[in-house]
Amino acid sequence: MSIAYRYSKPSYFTGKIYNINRLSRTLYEIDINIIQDKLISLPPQFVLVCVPGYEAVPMSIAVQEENGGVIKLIVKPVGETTNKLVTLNNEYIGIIGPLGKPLLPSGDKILLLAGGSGVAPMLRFAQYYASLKKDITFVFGAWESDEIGDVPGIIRRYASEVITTCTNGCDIRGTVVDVLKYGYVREDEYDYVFVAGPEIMIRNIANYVKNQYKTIVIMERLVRCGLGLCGSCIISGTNKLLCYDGPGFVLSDIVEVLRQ
Amino acid sequence: MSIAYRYSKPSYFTGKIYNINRLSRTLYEIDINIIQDKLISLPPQFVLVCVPGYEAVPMSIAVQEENGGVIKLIVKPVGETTNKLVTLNNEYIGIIGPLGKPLLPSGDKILLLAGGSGVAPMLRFAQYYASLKKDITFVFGAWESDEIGDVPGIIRRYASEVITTCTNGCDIRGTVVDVLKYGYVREDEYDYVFVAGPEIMIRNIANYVKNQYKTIVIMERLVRCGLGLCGSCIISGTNKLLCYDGPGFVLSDIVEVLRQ
Amino acid sequence: MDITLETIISGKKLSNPLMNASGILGDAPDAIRLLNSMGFGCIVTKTLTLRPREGYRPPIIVPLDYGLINAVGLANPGIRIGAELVFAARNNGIPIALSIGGKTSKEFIELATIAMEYDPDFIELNLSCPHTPGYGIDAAKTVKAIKDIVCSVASIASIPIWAKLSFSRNLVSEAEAALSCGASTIVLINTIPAMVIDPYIKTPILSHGWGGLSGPAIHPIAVYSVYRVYEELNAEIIGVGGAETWRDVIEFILAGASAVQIGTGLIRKGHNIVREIIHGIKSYMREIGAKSIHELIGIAHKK
Amino acid sequence: MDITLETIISGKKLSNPLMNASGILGDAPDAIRLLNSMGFGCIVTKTLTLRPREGYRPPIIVPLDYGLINAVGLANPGIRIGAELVFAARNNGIPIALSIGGKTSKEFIELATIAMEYDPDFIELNLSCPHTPGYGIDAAKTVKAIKDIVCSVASIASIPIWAKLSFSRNLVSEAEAALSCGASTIVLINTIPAMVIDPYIKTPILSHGWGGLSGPAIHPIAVYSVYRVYEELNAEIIGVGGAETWRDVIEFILAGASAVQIGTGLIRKGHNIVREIIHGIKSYMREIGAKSIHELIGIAHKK
Ligand SMILES: Cc1cc2nc3c(=O)[nH]c(=O)nc-3n(C[C@H](O)[C@H](O)[C@H](O)COP(=O)(O)OP(=O)(O)OC[C@H]3O[C@@H](n4cnc5c(N)ncnc54)[C@H](O)[C@@H]3O)c2cc1C
Ligand SMILES: Cc1cc2nc3c(=O)[nH]c(=O)nc-3n(C[C@H](O)[C@H](O)[C@H](O)COP(=O)(O)OP(=O)(O)OC[C@H]3O[C@@H](n4cnc5c(N)ncnc54)[C@H](O)[C@@H]3O)c2cc1C
Ligand SMILES: Cc1cc2nc3c(=O)[nH]c(=O)nc-3n(C[C@H](O)[C@H](O)[C@H](O)COP(=O)(O)O)c2cc1C
Ligand SMILES: Cc1cc2nc3c(=O)[nH]c(=O)nc-3n(C[C@H](O)[C@H](O)[C@H](O)COP(=O)(O)O)c2cc1C
Ligand code: FES
Ligand code: FES
Repeated sequence: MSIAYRYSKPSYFTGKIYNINRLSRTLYEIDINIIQDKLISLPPQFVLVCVPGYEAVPMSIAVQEENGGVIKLIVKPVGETTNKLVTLNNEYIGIIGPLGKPLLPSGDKILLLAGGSGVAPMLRFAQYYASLKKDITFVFGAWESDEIGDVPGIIRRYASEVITTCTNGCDIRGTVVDVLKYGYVREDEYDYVFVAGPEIMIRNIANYVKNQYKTIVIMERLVRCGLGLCGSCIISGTNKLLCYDGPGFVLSDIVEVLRQ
Repeated sequence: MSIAYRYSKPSYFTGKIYNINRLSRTLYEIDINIIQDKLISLPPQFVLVCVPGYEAVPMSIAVQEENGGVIKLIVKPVGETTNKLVTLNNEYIGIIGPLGKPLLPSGDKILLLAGGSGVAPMLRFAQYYASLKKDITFVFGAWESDEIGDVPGIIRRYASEVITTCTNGCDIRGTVVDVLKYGYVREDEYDYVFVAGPEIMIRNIANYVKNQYKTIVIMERLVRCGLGLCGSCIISGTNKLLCYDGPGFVLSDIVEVLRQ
Repeated sequence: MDITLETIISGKKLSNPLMNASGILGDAPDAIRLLNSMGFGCIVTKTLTLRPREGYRPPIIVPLDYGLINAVGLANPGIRIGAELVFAARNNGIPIALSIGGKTSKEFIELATIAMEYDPDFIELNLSCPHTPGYGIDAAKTVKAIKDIVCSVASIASIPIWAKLSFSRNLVSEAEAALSCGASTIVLINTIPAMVIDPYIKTPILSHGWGGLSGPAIHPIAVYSVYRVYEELNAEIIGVGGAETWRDVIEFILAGASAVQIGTGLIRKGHNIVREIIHGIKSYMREIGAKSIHELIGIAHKK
Repeated sequence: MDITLETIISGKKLSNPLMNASGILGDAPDAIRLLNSMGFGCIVTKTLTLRPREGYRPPIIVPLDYGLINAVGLANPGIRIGAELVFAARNNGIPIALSIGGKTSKEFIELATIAMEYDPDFIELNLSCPHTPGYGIDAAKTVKAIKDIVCSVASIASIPIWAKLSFSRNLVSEAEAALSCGASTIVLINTIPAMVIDPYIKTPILSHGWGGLSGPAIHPIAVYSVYRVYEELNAEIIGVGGAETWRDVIEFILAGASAVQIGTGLIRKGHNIVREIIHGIKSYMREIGAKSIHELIGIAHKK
């Protein structure tokens, strides 16, 4: 096996952004050098990105290169901190991670379903399973086609099949759920299905999929400490902490929460 | 190679003495279990043995077993603490180590010269070189034959040839130096000569041996901190600390001190 | 007779001497249930203040090799959540200490009055948080201020009061003041002020600048603190600071602690830490032939 | 212009900002030569007392994963060795600070008077050793005591005086007192009281019981201390505590230190540590485009 099941313990790193590239109307790729160190993670682990003068925001590690010496983020600017982050080319940032737990079931056929910035953790799964020579289908959806942009180019580095969805001008007209619903891909042909995106999309898929034990969903909650101490990210109704037990969960374990 | 060149960093361990055996009139062997841990050392590293209610005294590790889970000391009681130590069967003691630096030149034929409690570090060299299948000659000397006792039995586990010296009743009548002086063994047939014992014996040998670059001597000084901080063990006339640079030294590096 | 891990704090029996440290997960009923599932003998809430507090903006924590530095800023939902927290603990059959933090003795009285309505088993007074202006060490800087707060609260309290202090040069006098006012138990120690600076960004990493150091780094300082206060005052003590193995816990107990709280260890070792430590303590007690925690408390002191 | 590591302490230029911490090897001429061979920009002697002291019986040090605890007990050959130590430093062309420790301001005056005969470059006042009854924090427990000692020594001193303090809740007032008396420089911090207990032997490991914690464990506390004193008093500061990499040293400098002392790092990283740190600082300065230490001092503070 080419990737050892190994990751760093959470630490603080200095990162230097050396490339920012606007992939689509809403998404940016950000490439970061971990200065004089390695940040070794496994999907779907994430980091807290400390933007000097702003906040620390949770971000999935979208791609890991040079054994953790370089990481790529895919960022959708939504507020103050993320809007600042995408302007910081050639600047230093703080990085706390890796956070969360690896969740890596073994299977030969993998289906990845991503909406919006949910593409980030799905990309990391794609990279991981591709390194194991697994067969990967990657569905990436958004509302408008200009939100898709150049993202599929990056996905194709890892996934054998890439399907885009949006209201108009994509491979499929509709949503990510529609891809399942109308049989463009068949859930039961895959060993595992992974889902990341807006919670509403996750809920829709949760309501739709048949095998909750073979579906992994990536959740988001308000992350403050990222280390399981402050309780801010608790998935209410469970005794699970997103930053400690997640951010990936087997659907069967949290389906009640998603159905509320 | 069967032994990796690896040793623990200095730490505090609890040890439990599970065997004390009087080997001769002056020497005891003490076997110690390192509780729930490993103390991995290489010759001629030593430890500070903390005898509860008494002092911490430096002792060579004479034998290392079970990858550092067990160590053997050879102790010559001389004062309050060492006299107490040899009575502590089945008791707990504190152990700080390993201290000092490994000094392990490679050679195929090794000559070990030990006087009195100097047998302890020499035994560890014997164990080490035996594990590498080297050819070892071990000379062990004392004043009286009752100081020799059962020690040769232990030495024989590692050394192919064992020679004892004393005033009467040993393989050779005389001192350890006499073994060289009268040609019982010939220094130049060996790749390395190691020496440990009373400083007067070391001085005599230092004055006698021809190749100071191939002679390793084990020194003793007053060790207080054992970590190179307090300066108590400095070899005056040099800028070397016994506990940091030693306790083994290549003779050429400190011959001036021994000649003073 | 079999080995028992029971211990007594303020006259109350706990099934084992481990509790979480205040500020670690104890501010929502879900979190209380999570803590209970870990096997603690008692639960301590997050320090609650009169009004809800947002706390500082992230980053609020820096993980280090030997601990962490936090400046959470006493973020909490306010004292009123106490009702639900105590209820959740009761439902799970586990004793609970409500931690409260005020800026003045008046605020502490108000908080304690409300807290008592919820009927927790103990009240812990946070006299030692190092990074939140007005609270903790700011409110309880001097022996006099400590006396003022603890005496005020004790005068109205019908349940045992714990005084949580941090390391300081006047520790013994501070603990003495708290005990003389009627605190049943001294909790030692809180975090110690600390800072990390990023050499490239050239500013402190935490949004607040400095925070409090916890974890293994402060453990020997905490053991010293427990040892000194036990030696000088023979007080009932709860040890806290860097406990993450059974050895650390036993050190506290031998130094004089009757119970031990765990904070940072939960993160560094994971949520199974309580079970692992209990297992370790049991084998240790078997090995040395001890039957109860009670016979170990304080025995590292010269007799 | 090339990068320079020169720094200025008490008006004197040092070739680099690194010095050994007092108590590490500086009590014999051989040891001074050894320290000089490591590449320091200045040497600090062991704290010298009026009469020679034996110190405590071993064990005097417990190594931990993240530092060490020592209770050496101010073992030293007495102030009279100062003559040889200064002579050895002069011979090697390296500046030297004589560290002195007394029990009273009278002893400190006597020590300083003798020290000045030997003409060292600086005198460091040990106001902070935590484990030797009568000395260090015992002699300088309060702001008043610090004032008394520093003002007395300063009144007779013709060379710059450094006041070495430890972490305390009153650190800023303590530093202010020392500066107001005429100390040129504040040295921060000394070790922090700490203890380790062996669970099987059931007693403290150190012969003295407790000792002082040093090394990485206290580094963030030391950075905090330097930052606070610089922020509040804009003092000239020497940082000490757990410095073992160039990052640690730069943190001190960004926090406000003009120089940095290294103690425990010498053991944990070995005698090559000074050269490694200097190498690291140089690459760092090249990377961020800095030319001198001077332009880095204190810049972590919000402007
Ligand atoms: C584990 C995890 C991984 C993530 N990975 C990525 C990623 O790879 N790429 C990416 O672009 N984003 C990711 N996010 C979301 C990202 O953290 C937020 O967009 C960011 O924190 C917003 O910060 P801001 O200060 O710019 O916006 P704010 O000013 O904080 O908020 C702007 C808007 O976004 C909403 N918002 C803020 N945080 C969240 C959140 N955690 N969940 C849902 N809505 C939120 C706010 O309610 C508000 O409407 C992730 C979140 C989590 C919890
Ligand atoms: C690196 C090192 C390794 C050692 N290895 C061993 C060993 O394997 N086996 C062993 O039996 N001994 C060994 N020794 C010597 C041992 O440490 C001393 O015998 C012991 O410290 C004496 O302690 P005590 O309290 O019993 O006697 P003390 O009461 O301290 O002294 C009794 C007598 O021994 C002398 N003495 C004490 N310490 C030393 C010393 N370090 N060097 C020379 N003379 C000393 C004293 O001057 C006095 O005459 C070693 C010493 C060193 C420095
Ligand atoms: C994230 C975090 C939050 C904390 N919040 C509080 C708090 O609200 N009240 C309090 O008294 N102590 C608080 N503390 C201090 C801990 O209760 C404990 O005293 C300290 O962390 C040392 O224990 P540890 O090393 O086991 O973590 C907090 C500590 C951490 C790490
Ligand atoms: C073995 C040892 C001896 C010390 N002796 C002294 C001393 O004599 N005078 C003093 O002011 N500080 C003394 N200290 C404290 C150091 O100078 C320094 O302040 C402290 O160790 C923190 O720095 P470090 O983490 O780099 O070791 C000693 C420290 C150690 C470890
Ligand atoms: S963010 Fe603090 S517990 Fe998860
Ligand atoms: S014994 Fe302290 S320096 Fe060697």
